Amino acid sequence: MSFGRGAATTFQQDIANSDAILIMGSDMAECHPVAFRWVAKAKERGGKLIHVDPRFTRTSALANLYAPIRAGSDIVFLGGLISWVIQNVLENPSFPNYDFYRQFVTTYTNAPTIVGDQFRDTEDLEGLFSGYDPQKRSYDNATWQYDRTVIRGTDPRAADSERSGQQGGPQQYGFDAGMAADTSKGFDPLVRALVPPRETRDESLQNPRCVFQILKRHYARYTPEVVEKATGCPRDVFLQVARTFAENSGPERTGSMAYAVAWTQHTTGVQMIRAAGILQQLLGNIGRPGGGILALRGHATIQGSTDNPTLYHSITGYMSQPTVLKRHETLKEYLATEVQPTAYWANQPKFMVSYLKAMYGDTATRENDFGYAWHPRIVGDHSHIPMMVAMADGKVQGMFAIGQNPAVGGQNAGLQRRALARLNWLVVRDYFEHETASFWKDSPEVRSGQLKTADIQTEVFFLPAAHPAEGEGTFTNTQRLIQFKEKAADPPDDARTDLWFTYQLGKRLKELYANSTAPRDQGIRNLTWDYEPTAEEVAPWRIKDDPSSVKILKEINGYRVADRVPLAGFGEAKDDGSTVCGNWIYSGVYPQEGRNLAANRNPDGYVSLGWGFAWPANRRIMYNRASARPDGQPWSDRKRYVWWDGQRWTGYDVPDFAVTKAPTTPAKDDGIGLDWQSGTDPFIMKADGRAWMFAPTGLVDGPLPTHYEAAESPVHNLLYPKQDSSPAYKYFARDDNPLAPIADARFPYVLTTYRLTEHYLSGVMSRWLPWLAELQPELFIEISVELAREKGIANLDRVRVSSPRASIEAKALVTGRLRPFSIDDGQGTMRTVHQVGLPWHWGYKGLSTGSVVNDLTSLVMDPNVSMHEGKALVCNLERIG
Amino acid sequence: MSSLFPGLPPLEPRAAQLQPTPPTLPNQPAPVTKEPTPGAVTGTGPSSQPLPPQPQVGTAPVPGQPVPFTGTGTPASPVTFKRGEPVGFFTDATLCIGCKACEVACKEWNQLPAELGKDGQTLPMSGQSYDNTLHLSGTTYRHVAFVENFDLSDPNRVGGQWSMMSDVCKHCVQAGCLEVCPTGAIMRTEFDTVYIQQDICNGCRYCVTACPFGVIEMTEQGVAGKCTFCYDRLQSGLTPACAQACPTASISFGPIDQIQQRADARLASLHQEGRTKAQLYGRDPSMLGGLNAFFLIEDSPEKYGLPVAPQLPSRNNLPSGLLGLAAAVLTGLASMLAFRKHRVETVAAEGEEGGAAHAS
Amino acid sequence: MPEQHSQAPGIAGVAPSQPSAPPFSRREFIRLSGGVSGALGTVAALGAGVAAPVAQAATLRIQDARAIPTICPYCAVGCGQVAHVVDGRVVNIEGNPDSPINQGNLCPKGAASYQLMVNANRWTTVKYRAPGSDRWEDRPLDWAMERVAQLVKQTRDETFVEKGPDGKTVMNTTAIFSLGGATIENEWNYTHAKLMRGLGIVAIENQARI
Amino acid sequence: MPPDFNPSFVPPQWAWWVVLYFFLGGITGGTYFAAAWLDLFGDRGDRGIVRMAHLLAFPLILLSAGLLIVDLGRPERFLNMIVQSERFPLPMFKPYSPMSAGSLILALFGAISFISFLDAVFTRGRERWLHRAGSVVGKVISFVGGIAGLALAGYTGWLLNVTNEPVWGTSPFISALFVFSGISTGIAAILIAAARLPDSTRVKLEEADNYLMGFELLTLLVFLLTLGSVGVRFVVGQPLVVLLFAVTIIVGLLLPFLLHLRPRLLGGHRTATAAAAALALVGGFALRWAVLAGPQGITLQGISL
Repeated sequence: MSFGRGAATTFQQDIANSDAILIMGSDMAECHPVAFRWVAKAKERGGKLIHVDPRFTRTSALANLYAPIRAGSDIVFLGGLISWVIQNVLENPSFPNYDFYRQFVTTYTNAPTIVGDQFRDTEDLEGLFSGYDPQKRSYDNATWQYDRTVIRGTDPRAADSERSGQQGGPQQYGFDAGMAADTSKGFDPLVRALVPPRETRDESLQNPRCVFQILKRHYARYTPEVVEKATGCPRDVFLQVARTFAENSGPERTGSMAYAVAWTQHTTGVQMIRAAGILQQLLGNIGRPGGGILALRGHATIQGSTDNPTLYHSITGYMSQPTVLKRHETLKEYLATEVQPTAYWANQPKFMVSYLKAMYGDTATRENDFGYAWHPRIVGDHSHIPMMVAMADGKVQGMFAIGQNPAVGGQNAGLQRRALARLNWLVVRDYFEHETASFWKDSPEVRSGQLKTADIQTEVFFLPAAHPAEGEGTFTNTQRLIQFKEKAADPPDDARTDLWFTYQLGKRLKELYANSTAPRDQGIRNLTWDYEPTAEEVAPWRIKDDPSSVKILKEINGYRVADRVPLAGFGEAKDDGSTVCGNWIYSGVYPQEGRNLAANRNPDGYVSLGWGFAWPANRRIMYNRASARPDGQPWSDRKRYVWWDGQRWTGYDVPDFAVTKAPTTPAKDDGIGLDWQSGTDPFIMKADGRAWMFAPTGLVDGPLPTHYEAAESPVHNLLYPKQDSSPAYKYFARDDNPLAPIADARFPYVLTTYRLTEHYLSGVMSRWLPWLAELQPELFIEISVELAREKGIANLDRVRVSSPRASIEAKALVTGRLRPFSIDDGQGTMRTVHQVGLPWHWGYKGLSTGSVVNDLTSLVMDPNVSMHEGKALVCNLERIG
Repeated sequence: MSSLFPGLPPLEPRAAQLQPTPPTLPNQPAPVTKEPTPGAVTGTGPSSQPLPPQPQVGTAPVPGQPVPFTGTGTPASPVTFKRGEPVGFFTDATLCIGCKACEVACKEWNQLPAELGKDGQTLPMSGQSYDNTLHLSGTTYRHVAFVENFDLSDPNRVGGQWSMMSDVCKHCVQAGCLEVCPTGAIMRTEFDTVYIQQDICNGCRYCVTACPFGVIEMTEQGVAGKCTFCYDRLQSGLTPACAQACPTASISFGPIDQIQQRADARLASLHQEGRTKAQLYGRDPSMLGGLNAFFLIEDSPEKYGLPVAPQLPSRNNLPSGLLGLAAAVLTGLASMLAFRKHRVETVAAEGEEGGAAHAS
Repeated sequence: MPEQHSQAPGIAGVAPSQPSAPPFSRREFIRLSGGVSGALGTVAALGAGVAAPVAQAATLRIQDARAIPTICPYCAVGCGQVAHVVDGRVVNIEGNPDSPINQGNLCPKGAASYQLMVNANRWTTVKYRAPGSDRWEDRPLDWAMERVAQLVKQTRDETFVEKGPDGKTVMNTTAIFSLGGATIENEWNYTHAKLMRGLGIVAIENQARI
Repeated sequence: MPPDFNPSFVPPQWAWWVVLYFFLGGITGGTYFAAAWLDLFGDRGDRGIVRMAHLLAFPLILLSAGLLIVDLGRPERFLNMIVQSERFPLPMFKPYSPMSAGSLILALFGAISFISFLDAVFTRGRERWLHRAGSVVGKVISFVGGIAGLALAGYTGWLLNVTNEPVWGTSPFISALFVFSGISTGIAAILIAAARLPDSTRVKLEEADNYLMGFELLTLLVFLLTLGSVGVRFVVGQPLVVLLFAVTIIVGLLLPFLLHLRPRLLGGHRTATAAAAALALVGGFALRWAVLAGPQGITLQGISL
């Protein structure tokens, strides 16, 4: 949203080059101990580690500075930092390297860009942005758009600010213009027709409608005093964090940030990440070594499963899944709606056509829109929680649970277990008989008599899965690095890889539909499905019918249809049907027949371009053009990374820029794609080539991060008293999913959930392992000494924890690591707010058992990505013995 | 440099501290046989022109050079060590994140069982912070101690600390267990480590009583168990499992003089940072001749379960031997006296064998 | 090589040591241990003692193993691992020192990867629960695959929508839900999503939203 | 100030077999010692008792060794304490290890008591061969065996002291205590076993026993005092241990003393002697139990004392 690609901007090893590391929304040492290795290295070299977290965790234990905050108040803290940096760095010429910050912000971000005059900020509308529809609980972002000149072909920086034809007159660009374009020979004319007039800017950052001034006003109320009152973090600690982080940036120094699901699992999760992005832009910490924002993700290839999405809302390479909710009826409509003409995304027609070729092979032709008509559309939000709700209502008949355990890991897990009982069939693939597999015989609902086994008509299949070392293939880690793992042994007995399962299931289904002539079956009939292994591939193994993962990788990478020669990279993809490319961002991973760069294992001391393959194009730090000054030279010798050597961009990494595009290259108003951008625009995926402090598009809950309390909170919103919670969050109002109102006296304590080093997620891969189970043998609830005293709870007492959804039991772990907070209740009174923490790994099966913590959580979600809110809710406690 | 923090001086690159010596082990381990991967390539750099030297992150010795398989791990650059030269562990509590990777990696390599209840389920949690292992045992060779140090009267807990330390057998230069072992099962290896040969041990448990650190306990096989210092790995030139696994270099492994240097440097930098409570435990010969596994801690040793002044059991050999001897002499004399005194009477009564008795 | 096993020497190898503060450096001390035992042997009887270092051959259990590079199955850090294979069985999984990401390190979960594979609690055969039944039954893999394929087809055919009420192309079914994938290879994610979309199944989700 | 005991101690879980062994070992050593000293310093009237003690000592040492071996984690490997398994038959001996030294003492004592045993068995009703009056060889054997008996009785105390366990490793007087107690119980065993004891011998043994009990009482008091704070925690803090020490002092030492001085309390010398000896054995057992339980605690299951 801020920079253009939904992934970590840097690579883990590079943290060692950071002079300051701000970890927030993550318990990095506990959840990613090996990534924390690089933090420890940075510390050994003198780097400062700052940890901001509701609990004093194993990460805090190693921090130079620990700032406690109340769960859910992150944007107040970040907003406070942004405000402090604007005041004390960007508007303070005496701050060291003042010029650097000004130059970075002016040249590389949209800070100077002027926003349309219809825009109203939360300052003006008491906590809401313009365009809000209270009935729909959603925004129309029309008023958030840039101000644009109507004059084309002139230098926009010299142009007067006349607004574009969007507001009146015949539309000269956009959807209709695109649809009118002749695409019989290719989609370039369509893309060209979409190019808007250039946006207006004020390089002095003085225009009151420029992003910088909007930002400054927006965050003015996030003062250190307010931070202290709303987050509970003592003011001097906050100021120390601000100073430390700011003083460790600049041309000679860089600071990095790391976050994880403790940000994303909020109704304002995406905005928290955005706030971090803004802070890093203000401090010039993007695209540079030791800088960036590292998303610490939780599953071995969760990045890969987002890139090759087993996610309803997108198809490969972050292209939108066709939907009936937008103008996507034909391929042309789809492209006219989706293509971003003034960024690298101008090439999307090539990627889309090559994707369709990968789906339907030779049957996809220009004449039939490359089979676009066969491709399914989505009709709404089909994400996890809405699907489980639909299931609970009997609208879902069949389900695959492949390496996932929603009976424990799902929110409001009791609801999800009850939903499973309404399925006709359920296929579970895993290692152990986990809670989802056996919900019909031993779930709490069955044991309590709420459900009867005999009444549950679900046909359940447990298919044993293979260990990752029992099959080959690639994982994409949190730094976008695609790594190939070899097969070490055959899986035992009937255990098979998931790839085997899907491939064999596909073969059977293709067989079942082979003779159908119904239009609805053409998609599956025409689906290309040939991944038969070669004789050599299966020669060493007992299992002879595993598909060839290399063949699949080659399809993902792409190849020329005519001679099946692999594409060297996504630059070779075509929109005329002559190339197949399953996932354009992965193109280049298999650049020649027999060359699998994911299996490349030649590390070096630093960037290790020879180890694996990082998308895109093996770049390790994205937007690394920003590691050089606008003139192409490194900002400093200490932080050199990628630079212009006179002929080309060079450096330690693959430049994230057109390799021979000189820094002096002017922007071409009549160009499309990167031609439209100048030689100083590092963010090539963005429509204006710049990082976005202000996001005119892409977000449904506001262009700027704004603090709202969690959906359930013990206090009102101190910053915007008229708007307690996010105005746009998604919520399923149902009897089995009640929410506590703000400041509900029945649930006075903040509850946050978290993970432990010793366990893994819903516990399937840890609770059955004796070596791990013994290390954290039971569910516990962390309670501060003060709260324990207040509630008469002693260490190891059994405690009942209740939320509006459910109540569970846990053993008390009374500790000084948690502390009470003194918080303004949003109405001017300071009160003590207690927090408790529950790790959520447990269920009722395995060697180590405990209540399902997710029984407590609710179905309330971030409006952008449908991520639930698991990190801040409310609860009550009582001692049971 | 930030004015807020006087700051650590950047450590010398490890390569400067650890002089690589050619491996001298006769028994090199199996190298990773890279499975033939189609078209593995080298040198995929962005440009063929020579670049300025890369900043070095972490460990690799030379940019662009593959990291050798053997002996890498933590800390940093490839650790080279030789037979006949002492090696050791330096466990730095200020870098420990309490992840317990050392505990599991040790159990994995040595194939040790978890400590579960009779029903196969886990035992109850201890309630002592995140420590559920609690102590070293015959099947737990690494144990991470968790010490919570927070001022509970201060709601803001200013200066609060949570420190963790991975405990292990100290492999003492003067080892109590080794002294007392009556079967010779406990031996000193060519790496100066202390090793229990479990196929010789007969389970007398004397070593259990002798260890000043409470390291040794019995296994289910009836023999004594403790850290082997991965003797098998050492002999093959491999880093011990715990040190290799440790993510934050809290456990450093290497030739003893090199890790002592590392420890000294680390201590100095912590002191410079103002963390004056930091101290080395067992680094100097004053403690049992020096511990081959020594520690950097930031609190008093007892907090981590370490004795302040560990002693060899053999310190008692002399006093108790002498007292026993004295008692034996006294017993002999007293008995002699008693027996002789009454003997006179009986001689008077029977009057025959006096001469013979007096002959002694 | 030294012999297979050796008890630390008895009388012959008795070496004394200094009860406290040895006047020798460590290195000298160790040398002393081997050498000058006889002279001070008597002291040893009542003083501290340390046996001389001896060598014993330990068998490395991965000595003749094939080392297969693999990736840790747990979190997204992407640590390199090496699986050691003897006679077709994995006997050990440890961190790959070559990997620039972890350089041989692992966390406790990664270090336990071996136990995820070799685990008495692991189920390795197909289990089937019939509707309303209270128990698992064993079934052949092939039977289960055919049954699942039939169920997918049946549900899809019964619930497929070609056009929406507004006449827009839909071409989907929302009655089948596929969940999971973030711990499974990219190739699986790609092909599974391809198969699902080929069938018109659009409710595809994984742990990215957890 | 460092604590008086090592907080990291781990009790070895030496249980009943070892208490019994320590007890029996003392008796065995004491028995042979008394016989040896009677052989050396006694008279013709003591010969019967000497022979009886020789018949007693060897079976007792076998029994003791059996207890010791049973208590090993791997009993089949008990020989590893005597010889080097891989360099058979080189002896396994570390003089600075009480356990190793103890193994040697056991072996030596076993050998000597075996010789004396054979001598006693095969000369039934006749003049002894080796231990005949005036035999220098006999005297040498008795002398060495007597010393070995002392060592056997006392080395267990030394062994306990050469540890890092609280109580055991705290006071070096434990070895002296075990010497006195062991020999005293050995004499008590003779006094019981030889029901028809010549009065002359009985008087000698009782007098020696009185000396030893006196020494033992003194040593025990010194031992308990020198435990200091460790005693407070591991003795005073455990009621059963306090009780056992009380039994040791009152039942095992004071009462026998009284009975030796005032045999009429029980109606006559013979009864009083037997009773006193029995009480002394009870005291000896209580002492071993009390000491071993100190750092290990006492549980009712008796698994770990």
